[in-house]
Amino acid sequence: MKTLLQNYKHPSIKPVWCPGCGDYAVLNSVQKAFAELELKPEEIGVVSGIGCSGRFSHYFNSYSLHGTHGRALPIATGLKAARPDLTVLVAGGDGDGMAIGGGHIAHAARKNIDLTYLIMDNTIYALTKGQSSPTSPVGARTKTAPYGVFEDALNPMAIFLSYDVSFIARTTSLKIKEMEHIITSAIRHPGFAIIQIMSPCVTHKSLTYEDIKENVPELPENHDPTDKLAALKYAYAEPQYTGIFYNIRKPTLEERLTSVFDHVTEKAFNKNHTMTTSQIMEEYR
Amino acid sequence: MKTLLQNYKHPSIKPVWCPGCGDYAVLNSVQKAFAELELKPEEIGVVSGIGCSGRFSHYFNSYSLHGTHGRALPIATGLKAARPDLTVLVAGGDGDGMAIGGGHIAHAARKNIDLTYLIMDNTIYALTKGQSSPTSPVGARTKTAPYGVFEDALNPMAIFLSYDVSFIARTTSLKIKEMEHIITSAIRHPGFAIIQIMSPCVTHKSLTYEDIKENVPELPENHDPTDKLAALKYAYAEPQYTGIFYNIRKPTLEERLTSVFDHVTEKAFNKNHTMTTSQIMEEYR
Amino acid sequence: MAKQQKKRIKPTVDFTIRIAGEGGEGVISCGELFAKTIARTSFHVFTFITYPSEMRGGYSMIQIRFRDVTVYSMGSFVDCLVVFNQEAYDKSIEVLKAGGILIYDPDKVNIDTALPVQKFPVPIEHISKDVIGKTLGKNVVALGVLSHIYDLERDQTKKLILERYGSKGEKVVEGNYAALQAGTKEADTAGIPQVFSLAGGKPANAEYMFISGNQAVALGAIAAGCRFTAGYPLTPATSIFETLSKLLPLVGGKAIQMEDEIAAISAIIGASFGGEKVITPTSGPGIQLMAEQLSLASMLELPIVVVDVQRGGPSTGLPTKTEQGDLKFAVYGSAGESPRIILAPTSVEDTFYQTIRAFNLAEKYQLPVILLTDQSIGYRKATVKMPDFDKIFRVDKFDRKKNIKIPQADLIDILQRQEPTDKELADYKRYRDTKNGISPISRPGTPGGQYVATGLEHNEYGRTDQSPENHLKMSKKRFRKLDTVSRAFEKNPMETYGDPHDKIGIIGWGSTEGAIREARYLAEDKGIKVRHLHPSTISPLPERQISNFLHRLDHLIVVEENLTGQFAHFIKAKFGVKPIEVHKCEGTPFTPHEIYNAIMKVARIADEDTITKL
Amino acid sequence: MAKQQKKRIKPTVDFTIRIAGEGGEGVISCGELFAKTIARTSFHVFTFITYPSEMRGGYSMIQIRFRDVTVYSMGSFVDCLVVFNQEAYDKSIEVLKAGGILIYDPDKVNIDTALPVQKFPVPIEHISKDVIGKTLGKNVVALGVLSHIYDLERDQTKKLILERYGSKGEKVVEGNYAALQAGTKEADTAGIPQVFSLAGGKPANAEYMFISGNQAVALGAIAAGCRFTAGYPLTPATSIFETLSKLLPLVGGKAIQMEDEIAAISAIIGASFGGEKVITPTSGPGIQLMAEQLSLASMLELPIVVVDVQRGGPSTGLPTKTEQGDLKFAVYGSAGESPRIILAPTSVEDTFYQTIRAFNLAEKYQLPVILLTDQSIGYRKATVKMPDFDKIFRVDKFDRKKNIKIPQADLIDILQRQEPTDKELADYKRYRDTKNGISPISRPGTPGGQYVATGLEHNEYGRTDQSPENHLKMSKKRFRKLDTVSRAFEKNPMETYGDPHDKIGIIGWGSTEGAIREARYLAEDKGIKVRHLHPSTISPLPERQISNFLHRLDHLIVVEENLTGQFAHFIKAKFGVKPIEVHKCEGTPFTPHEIYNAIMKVARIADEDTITKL
Ligand SMILES: Cc1ncc(C[n+]2csc(CCOP(=O)(O)OP(=O)(O)O)c2C)c(N)n1
Ligand SMILES: Cc1ncc(C[n+]2csc(CCOP(=O)(O)OP(=O)(O)O)c2C)c(N)n1
Ligand code: SF4
Ligand code: SF4
Ligand SMILES: [Mg+2]
Ligand SMILES: [Mg+2]
Repeated sequence: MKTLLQNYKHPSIKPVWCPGCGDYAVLNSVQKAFAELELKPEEIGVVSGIGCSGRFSHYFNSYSLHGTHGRALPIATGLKAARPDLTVLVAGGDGDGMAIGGGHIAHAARKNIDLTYLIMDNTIYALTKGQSSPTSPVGARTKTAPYGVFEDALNPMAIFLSYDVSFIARTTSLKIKEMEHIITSAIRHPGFAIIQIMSPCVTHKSLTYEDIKENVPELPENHDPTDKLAALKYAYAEPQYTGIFYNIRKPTLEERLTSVFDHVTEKAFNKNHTMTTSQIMEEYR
Repeated sequence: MKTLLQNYKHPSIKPVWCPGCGDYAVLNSVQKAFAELELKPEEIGVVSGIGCSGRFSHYFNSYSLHGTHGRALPIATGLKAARPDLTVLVAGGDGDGMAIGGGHIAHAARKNIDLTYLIMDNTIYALTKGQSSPTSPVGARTKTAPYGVFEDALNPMAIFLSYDVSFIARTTSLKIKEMEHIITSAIRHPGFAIIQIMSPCVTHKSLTYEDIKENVPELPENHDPTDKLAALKYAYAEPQYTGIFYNIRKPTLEERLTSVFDHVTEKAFNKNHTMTTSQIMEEYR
Repeated sequence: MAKQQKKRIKPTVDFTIRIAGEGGEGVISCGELFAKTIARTSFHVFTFITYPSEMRGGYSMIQIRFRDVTVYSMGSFVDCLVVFNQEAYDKSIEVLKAGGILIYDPDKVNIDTALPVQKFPVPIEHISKDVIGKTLGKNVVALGVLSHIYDLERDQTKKLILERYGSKGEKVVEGNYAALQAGTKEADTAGIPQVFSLAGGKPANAEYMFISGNQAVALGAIAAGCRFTAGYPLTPATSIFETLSKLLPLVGGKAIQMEDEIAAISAIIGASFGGEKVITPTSGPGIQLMAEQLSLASMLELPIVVVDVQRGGPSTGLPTKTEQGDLKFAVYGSAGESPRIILAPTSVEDTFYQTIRAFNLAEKYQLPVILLTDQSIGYRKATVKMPDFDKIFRVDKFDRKKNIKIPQADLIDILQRQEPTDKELADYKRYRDTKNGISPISRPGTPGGQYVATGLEHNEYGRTDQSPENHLKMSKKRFRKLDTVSRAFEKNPMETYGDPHDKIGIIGWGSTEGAIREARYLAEDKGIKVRHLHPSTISPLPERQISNFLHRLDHLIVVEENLTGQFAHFIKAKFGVKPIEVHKCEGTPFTPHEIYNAIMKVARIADEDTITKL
Repeated sequence: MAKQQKKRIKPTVDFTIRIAGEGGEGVISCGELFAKTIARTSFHVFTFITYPSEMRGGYSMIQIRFRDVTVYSMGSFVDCLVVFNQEAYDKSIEVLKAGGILIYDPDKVNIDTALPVQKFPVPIEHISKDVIGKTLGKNVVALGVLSHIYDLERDQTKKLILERYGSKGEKVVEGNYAALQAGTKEADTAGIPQVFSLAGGKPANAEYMFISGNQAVALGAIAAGCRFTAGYPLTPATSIFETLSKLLPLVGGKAIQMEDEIAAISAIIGASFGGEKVITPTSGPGIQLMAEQLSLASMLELPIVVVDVQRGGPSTGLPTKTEQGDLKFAVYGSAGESPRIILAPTSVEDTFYQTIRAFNLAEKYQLPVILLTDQSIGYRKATVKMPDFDKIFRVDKFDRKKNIKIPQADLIDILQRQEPTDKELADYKRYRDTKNGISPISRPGTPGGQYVATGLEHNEYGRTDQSPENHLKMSKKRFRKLDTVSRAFEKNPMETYGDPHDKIGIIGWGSTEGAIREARYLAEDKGIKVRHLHPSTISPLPERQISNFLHRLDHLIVVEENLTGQFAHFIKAKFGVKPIEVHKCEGTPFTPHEIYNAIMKVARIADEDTITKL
């Protein structure tokens, strides 16, 4: 396994995260999941946004794209839609994913595109050195909320459920085993999978290891991940649970497009064949 | 009432909507709600997006802003935050609000800014003449889905609930009485209120009057609008219910800012007074 | 295509017809059926459409021109005017030629009886009501009238009616047939003259198609090998994405509607990274939202094609009207400095080829190519020579062809992006600092080709490196591609018309080509000779084209449809000349006569020699 | 402020110190404490900071310069260099003057022993470990060494340490005191010379504050009456929004963090519609997302101020480095044609006043004003004369003052937007087509002032009207404001330095002013006289300023920190001149010597007269 893992690590680029950053554990778990799934490195696409967590894509021996703030998801959507043969992983932070990029999630969910999206949630804008994020707790002092955050924090699990994302999970940087299991399952899952990872920032300390050490129980064994209302109850429960909240099978984008395509080719005069450019032009004569 | 109503109508601009468009009923209801609440026209701000429904703001004798596609909500947020003395109404379509503008709703909800936001949902992009919208039903033929919409439609009620918008309702262009009641309540509601109005487009016919004539029951009398899980159940129920799904009281943006402000002025050396510019400069000497 | 047609062939047949009314009255579909019927003959057709941005009401019109030779513009004046209401009459009457035919609905329109035109009241609404019991057949009644005047092939028109209304049921089709016939009969009864006979002539030349500029983009994309688009509706570009949504699945491609323009361009960036040829069509409001991602694509050196069908601005502006207002934005519309190429098609036919060229350039130079069309060319429909796809030349190793020519109907190069060799993969530098700035790009799935494409400044391997030396080196590398482009374009044929000795020169870009050409012919007929340069590459600035053109010129006119003279500004900055700038900022395209008048004014001044030489 | 200081006062004291190490080692805070201590004396201080965009590691440095007169730039060479590690040594050693002092950690750095400098090994990490048991006090040890060399007022430094670390508890403060003392003691023991004594001199002039360019924007906004900001964090602009978030509530204003830059500019548009003075600070990546709303604000004629603290581009680029790469985007960064004003502050002090001016211009002309600063000026800290707020002149009826002057410390005009009179409200035309293009704007709440502000083309009442005539008329109206601006600026004093007879001229814009000024002084010392124009208004182009400046000039040099020469392009387009363009595209600001070298090269060529005259 050790040597196998090396396959997925960038041969020379080492993470620039602070020592102790929660994101190291995430990186490690993803690489282990790739190994577990025996993926070919050249058939992996990693797309990330901007933020400390946004540096994710640099550390793989894969085809990686480190784009702009908040746009990892639509970029990955294009990549996966054009190249369904690749395994595509998306990574970013709470700000990247839920503030500037928040508008994209619902639409990836509508397509149920077969992506795995990791949100490393440290409840702060870390790269820019400590401003409020949409998951910062009310009252917290941040650089942009010197008198305390006055907005309510978002509830990511509830939101993803309302979008009907087909695989939804939460874990923490301390639950290494659970994280590996969840990431592996998410990559295996046919369709859009989203994982909120509570990943402490040791420098800006909005979310600390203390916060995720206790009081973050696993979902009970008997939780039925196909039961949305049950999942919603856990989404609203205190303390915060970890585990797979929701997991259903519905057609992926590729399956949806194929069914459209079948329909089209049946209609097209060349049954079961695509048309040539010349044939298309003929239609406009 | 009749003459009073005139106060709120633009003295000369008449709607350019197609005869029979569902949006007429909405316009009428809003003007009635204004009259009911005896608002001063010059103390009303109406902000709208782009779309047929986006023309809304033109038809009032108010301070109106007809902005860009998808940005009515953040524009209104600035207006209301700067001028809490005004009553601010936001209006737009399903595409404007849930596609390009979809990312803004969660954040208006986090601030619980005291706005009333009307989404006129005709499940189609009408102004641009019939393309798929995020609420178009799967399989429907549209100009951009000539072989059928292959994405799942969004569930607006569930989504708004997951954002914890503090007042959430649904109605239709045929339920005039209910609509007036809901809009009036929404304007009265201190905090962010959002109303999905099923408003048929007679030209592009994705949502028709047929669709909203039957099979759209009111929420049962005993529905408790402070019970989020109950509201969620109705959000997922078939047929689609109308009425006030959710209605809770939490601090508005203005209240939140005031409490921050109180905190600040206590700390500032001029207790209960704001500082002068010179005093601020002194701090940087 | 137009550019090659250097010799002027004078038309023997040249008619212009305008149908005007209110949005929702069906004037556009009336005109389209008329135009389409003509398109099935051997005549060349050209249409121009304008309609209000409102959902209903407002001034709506279609202008149709047909000739026995290529039609270059909508024309300045019309031979026949059909008006449905007073506003349409008021706004259009001035363009009706003296002696021309005026058809109007007497129940709706008060006319100036003193006008020196042939006036024929036809109660089209009334007739429609009589015949089919509703007023909404009045546009087909009007079509019947036109059918009489220009003696249309009835069966052809009926076939087109069937195509258009067939899905609405037999009754509707029959009603329309009746309305058509009633119109023709009324025209006959009223003694309206039969001006020309389009019926019974030679059938349409099989080599031609009748398409709009927007359709030309979609077809060009498919011909160029594009199999992926992501888009978001935006007037007047929407029909490109709609056409691609219909056609791409038929050729095994994919079209995906996104939640906004940012997502659309992001998706094509992702797909291009995946190795696909990609496009997203939009207009001013939308391309503004793409600024950040245009910069990203340029930094990642990924090929993308963005179409901006310009409309009246700024802001929401005039959504259904035309303008050439986005040029500066196309060139400079990102923060920092990121190279891109801007092409501006000059006609519907040219749009097809420039689209292909846009893909070739994007793939070869690995950067965003912006195709700058506008509402007038996008909505314009014209008869266009069909390309012969058997002669398409797929250039896989593009180095064989050093320069990317203006494609022609009989020779279309289709380029593919350059991939690294096995030797290069051994120590793969994605952003190798080559002499021409182009570095081979690996396709995901290729072992050994893995790399990170990052928007941060990076070194040749793609690793982030923000040192002063590296930033300078890589900035130069990226911009070197534009130098290479410029050098390659040196070899392209001159895009000039007229005699190189003419002392008055006129430069235009984009959709004004036809109007300028006709203005030149008009001037020529008055003995004033004018040279015309109409470069299809707008940025990088076609220096050789322009400097050759400026050579021995006394007076330079630069024509564009905007307020501030955007292209003129580029020319001034580069060549230090002071052109006479002719701007139009009214939402409507230049007519040949407007440009002709400008030429004549300059010619008079030139005569008096009161203007300083360039 | 700088502009008025025409007479050159030569400094008698002028020291430059650089501290360099790795991100996370505290070099910046070491330098800041050093600089702040000096700021409490009568000397003028100036700092320049650069650090990596990574979360940790990478080259990080601060350069501090102090003089007995105003400091204009970070200087070209340093008198004293403190390096924490090898990379810092390698990247910095070349700027240490011959005979200068080198302080290095011998456990970390291998030096070239042959260098003609005074070399002092100080094991700062080791000392820190010894004294406080951790290595992270090493920056304060270094501060102790500097404290010895420049004989800092110890109590002052300790006070500043208490301010900075007080919240971390007494133990930390005590540890830092100990580290400070240990550093000083070690310096003494090691025989490091005491070069200058800052202690015991005159105390800080009460009229001065020590602020960064970003703080100057925040303070300027507050002084101008801005009480609303909406923002989104973005390096290197973040501290503006952070400062406003802290200060605005103190003066009764509001600061709201939005979900992205589109929302931020949208919110300030809404607030401006509500009648507030508004600002949003951002940088390249963010302002790109604002393109559509900039166009909207211009179309709605709403006053907004947008600050672009430029960073290295394109795309994510070099987030913590400087560049003047966004000029073209600022001017042309929207589709269609929408007027706006661009101001570029030249120093920290000027930033304060240009910010005030930005508000005045926005409110008066009802359009977006973009304040174009950059990382180097935003992060730069300098001693700045305090404005006297008793002399602020509130101009409510702004027509009394026709031109908006460059504000000065002793006379600040604060303008308010013009509201309609009762007479005007009787038939209120929000967009009245006035002679100067400015139409009174009603504040929500005013009875009779209701109107719709629409991004669609509209008539004087604000009603949508897309007719050709109206579009032309209203486009002209909007752009007429820029003419009015230009005319008003004619009366502003010339922003030139040097003798009008000098034959070599140099034009720069923005943050390069100080470096150019010093380069000019250096050249002067060698007998080469140079004129310098540094306009603070970049667009509309200050035509009178430039044409006056070009008058009788033989050689023009245009200096800017970008690859393509953006401002030079404007000048070329307008004046047909061919300047010598000096570009730097490395993420770091020009040093005076780099510009001096360019001047000398030109002077040599001028001497040989081999260059064609302008
Ligand atoms: C358009 C744009 N706006 C703002 C930024 C600045 N920025 C970079 S990262 C970031 C937020 C980072 O927070 P998060 O996504 O939570 O990631 P983290 O650093 O906490 O892992 C911001 C605002 C940017 N790069 N681009
Ligand atoms: C940035 C931008 N993108 C696209 C458009 C084009 N556009 C105008 S309205 C609209 C959608 C309208 O749909 P909806 O919001 O549902 O409103 P409706 O017309 O159905 O009432 C679109 C895509 C635009 N104006 N601006
Ligand atoms: S700043 Fe925080 S999130 Fe960023 S690398 Fe350091 S610990 Fe991790
Ligand atoms: S097109 Fe549809 S939504 Fe638009 S005005 Fe007409 S009926 Fe209403
Ligand atoms: Mg974060
Ligand atoms: Mg709709």
